[in-house]
Amino acid sequence: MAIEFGYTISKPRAIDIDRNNLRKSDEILREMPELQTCIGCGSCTAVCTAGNLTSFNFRRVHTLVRRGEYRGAYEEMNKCMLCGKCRLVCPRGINTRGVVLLLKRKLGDF
Amino acid sequence: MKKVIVIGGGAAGMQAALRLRARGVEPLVVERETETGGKLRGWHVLFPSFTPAGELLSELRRRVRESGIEVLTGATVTAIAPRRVTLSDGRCLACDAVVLATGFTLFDARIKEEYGYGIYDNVVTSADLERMFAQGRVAKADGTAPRRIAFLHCVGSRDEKVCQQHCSRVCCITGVKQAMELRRMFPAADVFNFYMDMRMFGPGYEELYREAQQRCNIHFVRGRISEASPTIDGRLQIKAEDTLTGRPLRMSVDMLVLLVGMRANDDNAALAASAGLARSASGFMAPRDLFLGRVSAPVEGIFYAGTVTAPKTLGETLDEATAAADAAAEYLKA
Amino acid sequence: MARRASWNEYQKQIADDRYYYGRSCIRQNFFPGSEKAFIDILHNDLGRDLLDDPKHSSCTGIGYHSDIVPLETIMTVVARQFSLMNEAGYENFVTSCITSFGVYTEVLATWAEFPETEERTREYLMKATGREFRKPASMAHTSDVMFHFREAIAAKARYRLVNAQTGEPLKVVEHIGCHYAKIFPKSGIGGSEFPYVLAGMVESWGGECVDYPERRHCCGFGFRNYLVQANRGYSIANSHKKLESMAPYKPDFIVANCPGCAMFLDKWQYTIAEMEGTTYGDNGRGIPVLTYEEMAGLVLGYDPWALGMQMHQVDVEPLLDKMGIEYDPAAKYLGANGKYIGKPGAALVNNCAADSVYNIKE
Amino acid sequence: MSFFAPFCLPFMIGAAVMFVLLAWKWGSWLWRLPEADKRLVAKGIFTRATPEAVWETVRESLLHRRIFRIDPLLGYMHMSLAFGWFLLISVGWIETVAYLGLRYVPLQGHVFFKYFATGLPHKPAFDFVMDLLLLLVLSGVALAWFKRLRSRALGMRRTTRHVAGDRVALSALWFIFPARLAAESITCALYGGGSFLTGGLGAWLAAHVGVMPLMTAETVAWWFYSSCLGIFFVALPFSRYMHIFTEIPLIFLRRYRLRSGEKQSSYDHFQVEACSRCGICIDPCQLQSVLKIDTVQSVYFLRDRRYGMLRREVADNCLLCGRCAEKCPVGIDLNTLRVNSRDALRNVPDERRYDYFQGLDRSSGEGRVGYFAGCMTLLTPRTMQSMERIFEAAGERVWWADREGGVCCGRPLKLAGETDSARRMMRYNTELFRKHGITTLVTSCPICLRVFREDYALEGIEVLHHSEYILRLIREGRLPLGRTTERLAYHDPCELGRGSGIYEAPRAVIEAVGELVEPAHTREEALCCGSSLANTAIDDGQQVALARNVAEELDATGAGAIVTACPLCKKALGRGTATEVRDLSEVVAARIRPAAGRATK
Repeated sequence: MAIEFGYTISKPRAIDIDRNNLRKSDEILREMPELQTCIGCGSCTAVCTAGNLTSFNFRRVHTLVRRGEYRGAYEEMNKCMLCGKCRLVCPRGINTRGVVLLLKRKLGDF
Repeated sequence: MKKVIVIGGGAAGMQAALRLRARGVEPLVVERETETGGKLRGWHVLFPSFTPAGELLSELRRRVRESGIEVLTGATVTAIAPRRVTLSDGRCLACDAVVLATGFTLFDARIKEEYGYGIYDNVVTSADLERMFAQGRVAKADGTAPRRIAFLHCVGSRDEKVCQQHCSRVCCITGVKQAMELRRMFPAADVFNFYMDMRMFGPGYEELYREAQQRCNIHFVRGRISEASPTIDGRLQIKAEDTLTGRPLRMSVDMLVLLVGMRANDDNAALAASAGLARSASGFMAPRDLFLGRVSAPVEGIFYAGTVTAPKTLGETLDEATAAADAAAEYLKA
Repeated sequence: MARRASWNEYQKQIADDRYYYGRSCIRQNFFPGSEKAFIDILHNDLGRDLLDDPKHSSCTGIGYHSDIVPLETIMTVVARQFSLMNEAGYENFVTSCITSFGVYTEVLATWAEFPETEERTREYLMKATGREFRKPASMAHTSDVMFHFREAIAAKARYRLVNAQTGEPLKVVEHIGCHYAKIFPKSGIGGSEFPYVLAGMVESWGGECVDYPERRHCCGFGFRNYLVQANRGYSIANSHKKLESMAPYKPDFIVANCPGCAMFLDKWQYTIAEMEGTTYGDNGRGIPVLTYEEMAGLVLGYDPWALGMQMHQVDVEPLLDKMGIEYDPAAKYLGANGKYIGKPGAALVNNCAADSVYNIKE
Repeated sequence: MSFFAPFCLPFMIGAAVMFVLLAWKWGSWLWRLPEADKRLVAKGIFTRATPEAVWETVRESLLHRRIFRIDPLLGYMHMSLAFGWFLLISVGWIETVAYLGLRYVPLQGHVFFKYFATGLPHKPAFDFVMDLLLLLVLSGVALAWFKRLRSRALGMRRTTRHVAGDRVALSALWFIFPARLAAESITCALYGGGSFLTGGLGAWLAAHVGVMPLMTAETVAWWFYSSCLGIFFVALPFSRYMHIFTEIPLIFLRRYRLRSGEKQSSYDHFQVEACSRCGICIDPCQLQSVLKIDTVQSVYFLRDRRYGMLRREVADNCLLCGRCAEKCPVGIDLNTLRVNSRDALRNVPDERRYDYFQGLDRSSGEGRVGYFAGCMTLLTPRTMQSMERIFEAAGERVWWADREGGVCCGRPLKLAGETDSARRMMRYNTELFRKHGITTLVTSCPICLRVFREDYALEGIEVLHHSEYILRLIREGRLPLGRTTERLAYHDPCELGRGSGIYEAPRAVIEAVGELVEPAHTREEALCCGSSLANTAIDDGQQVALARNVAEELDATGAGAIVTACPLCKKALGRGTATEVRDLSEVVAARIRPAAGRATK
């Protein structure tokens, strides 16, 4: 019987690449290698129609996914309205709408 | 014929001597080592074109040899003056002008002991890696192939903690180049580059960076590694912040490559003192003017070529050597 | 070994004799035999002069690091300790607590960098107590002193840090308090990255240090992180991370040189076991945690119960057995006067069956 | 007369299999039609729609009028095969009647009448007509063979790469008529009869070949002819030739106003299987002509969908520009089928999505006229600014729906196949429009326009593209403009032109302010800018390549500026040319005569 101490061991916030399963992230990068060219400028997030209304941050979510942090990413990606403004501003020419659909497909288990 | 002593027989020194000879001046190259070439001897291929460094080195050496330029090797300079150079063995060489092309010193990665260079196996510097490439054999200390490799940019650059405020310019692109070479050598390996900024200022650099990302699938993580520690299976655990996600990040790697920066030579101080020259805050020689006198020392008759004044790429170094030689020749004409 | 070369770059002067001793506020509660053992070892085994001054007070470091005591106050308190030391005719200050050591080092460094703060402190001290002070000739932590005499202790050792059965060196996790050298790397032996103060003792006495990934990580004490219950999950997470990281190396014991670290690495093992059922040592037990004085005491043949080791959360008997130390199991809970001092309930961390665990609320 | 010989068997079996399969397919498709569609059929069947459908069937299924429009030779090829064969069958039928009177003759009796009729007296007129029709069909076959070698001569740069099943059916079809020629000629050689073709060939054979070899050859030839027919009939329901029969019900159902929608339905089968894989859709596809992608065109999409092997990469890789649908001889609604395929592949009904829409209203201003800029227009602020000036000059009070950011119109999601999510946006925006009580909704984005018109329930609100709205202002004299001689090249946005049928309004507006010039491909044939939201598969470089290609044509007009009426086209074209690209509203706003503008206030 576990004792109640009034607190629990905090879960680490660190991204642990060793523990994360990178299989999906590898698959995603294989299908969309250009996603690796993101330089984190944040243009996509700055123009984002959904980001204007919510805390949705496309750049952060896909960066986390590339590091194998999938939790919550699908739900976040579902905030995207696919309007395509991000694709028009990406200085690296990343097919961001394709990325959204790819992430939703890979992470939504459908 | 007027005589100019070129101190340093690396890329800058050789190029300056060649230009002086072309301008009808008699150069004498004084080299501390037993052969010419300087740092160029230690590189495998050159960014961003992957040109073998040996090609450039042998071409420069061939030109120097064919021009009949006199090279004094194994000679360390202790003091300079516009018309006199003093060697450590006490000899004084007379001349009409001096071109200082003594280059730089590689940052000693052991000073950043948290990265474990010299302490753990499989922590190597970018210079070590060039040597391994040149020998054609890159492997972990136990001889096996690395499966995950991390590069750390800015080791000994832009770091107040080791009194190196300046940017060494070449490490970013070197990191990209070496990451690509490793990825080609070990296609199954994951390569991570930890950077503070990616400074892709040169022609073809950004293109190479992009290729490294897209074609080679090299992971670029913005964040500086804080420390490396050994794991039970002989790997290294590294920690950093993935600043673009705002989360700490850790992982174990088989090999950690430290991209060591350029440091001012320790003897710059003595040379500067001997001739009354000024040094910049970073310890490199300060040129007469940052715009109109980039290759001239504040003292008439002393000229600078290459990385003695600041970190530079090889291309920039060679251009500057030409400019320094021209300036020296003009000075002698006057 | 070549790779250890860098450890030698950080050396410091440690006085050889005549120490003025500053006690820790909390150690007597958790490791009550340790400070006594230090005094005994210095007096009896090494024949050194050490003054345990009853007038010495708390350095107020806990208050300082919890944002309760201001900088001016703590400087004045520190100045008073120095004044007491001057008064007693000593000039080598040694302190038992890592927090205190950090405070003294920080105050001295501040005075060196900003002399006006020293001047102000002198005024405050004069106003408050009418005292004056001289700065100590040397400032050391007691683990520095123990390190200093490690070979002398090794020469007198009755036991060594080896497995009595197999003759193999014991695997030791050494943990250095953050404030020992992380604030001023030059203030500690071996610096902050590869501190050598405990490792040197372990090696001299026959043991072997474990170099595990989270070696430098904080135990989680962190003052406010522990003192505020809402933050305790964060505090324990730090110890948890260290224990997870060291466990694969199967260490025989942990040794620490900081009051808080020894306490947390010991007590959190109990908490983690009760929360999650996880233990990290042999046979489902916890990993024994020693102070360096206890370690030295054991090596010199002191009775474990005289060293206060019955007060540990994780039972030390398996370690004593491993080292081949003779002890009286029946005397564990008998005090110095032979009277029964009471006994803690059974705990998972000491491999007691789950159903025998008492409910702490009852 | 028994009308049976052993060689008839392959034909009889083949025909039986084909008719059973056809009946089963049509039956199940019709049976599974949604109730609403069935009601439409019931309503339409006794109206003008039916005779119109019959006429269209003749026009398109037999005469192939639409293919004639693409290329006369190609049209003749298809017509000679379809109409020729149809006449062979029907005249053959009449021939049988003429010979035998009105009596029951089994199917093979009609088809192999020449074989069975050897004992009857000849009717040379019929022999002549039948030979003439056979020659007509044979000329079509010859052209088809020739097209395999040189498709360009028949107006097609590229032809379809066929699957194995189609090749079998195709080979069988090509051999049917030469085999018939051979069989009938040999019979003529042995028994006389025939006209200039079979009779002539028969006479030549009789003169050169002995009777015994001819007897053997006759058996072989009729067997071969029957087998070709049998194989073709068995292969037909499984191959591209299913279109022969499917196009007929499709024409009827279309006349009864059945349409494909964003969800797949049974009606789609008629559209999908009506595709003849002629490959006419390949040439207009810019993915093919510019990017050399040749696996995703409508012909391949429909083929893959029909055989259940549609991959996401094929479904997604389409600009939905509609250039192929413009050309499709069967008139298949290619874009809608593509969208509902994407829906089948991707749509996830998740009611919790987009919950954040609740209580968002960042609109501003008041007025009966609402202006919806759309997401993309927020990246072309000149358009917004110009619209503001136009509204001001016309003295219009405007409600700005999304100047500070709003919810997307939903079309991008719909085009990607997430149709249920798109509906949530549509509901949200509809409520927003209703709440502010507008009577006119103006948008400068054709993507939004199309979804407003097609998918939103906006009864009582007139939806106008800004080109239409501006034209109305001009015609009503509310927008005094100064005309210049500046030459302006107009680019038709896909969603505005082919998508919404708006070609004239923007042109009229341009002519009001400058001189309109047109690129080589214009109106229905206009090229897509390449940045279509419908395509999530091509990369940035490919988008630029498409944009350059389009811009080249626009630049070739020598116009001073390129004008378009879509923010996305504007952004895309700007990447392909150095010429200035302006939105329609910009060229208008720049020509407003200021004094007059103020006067209306």
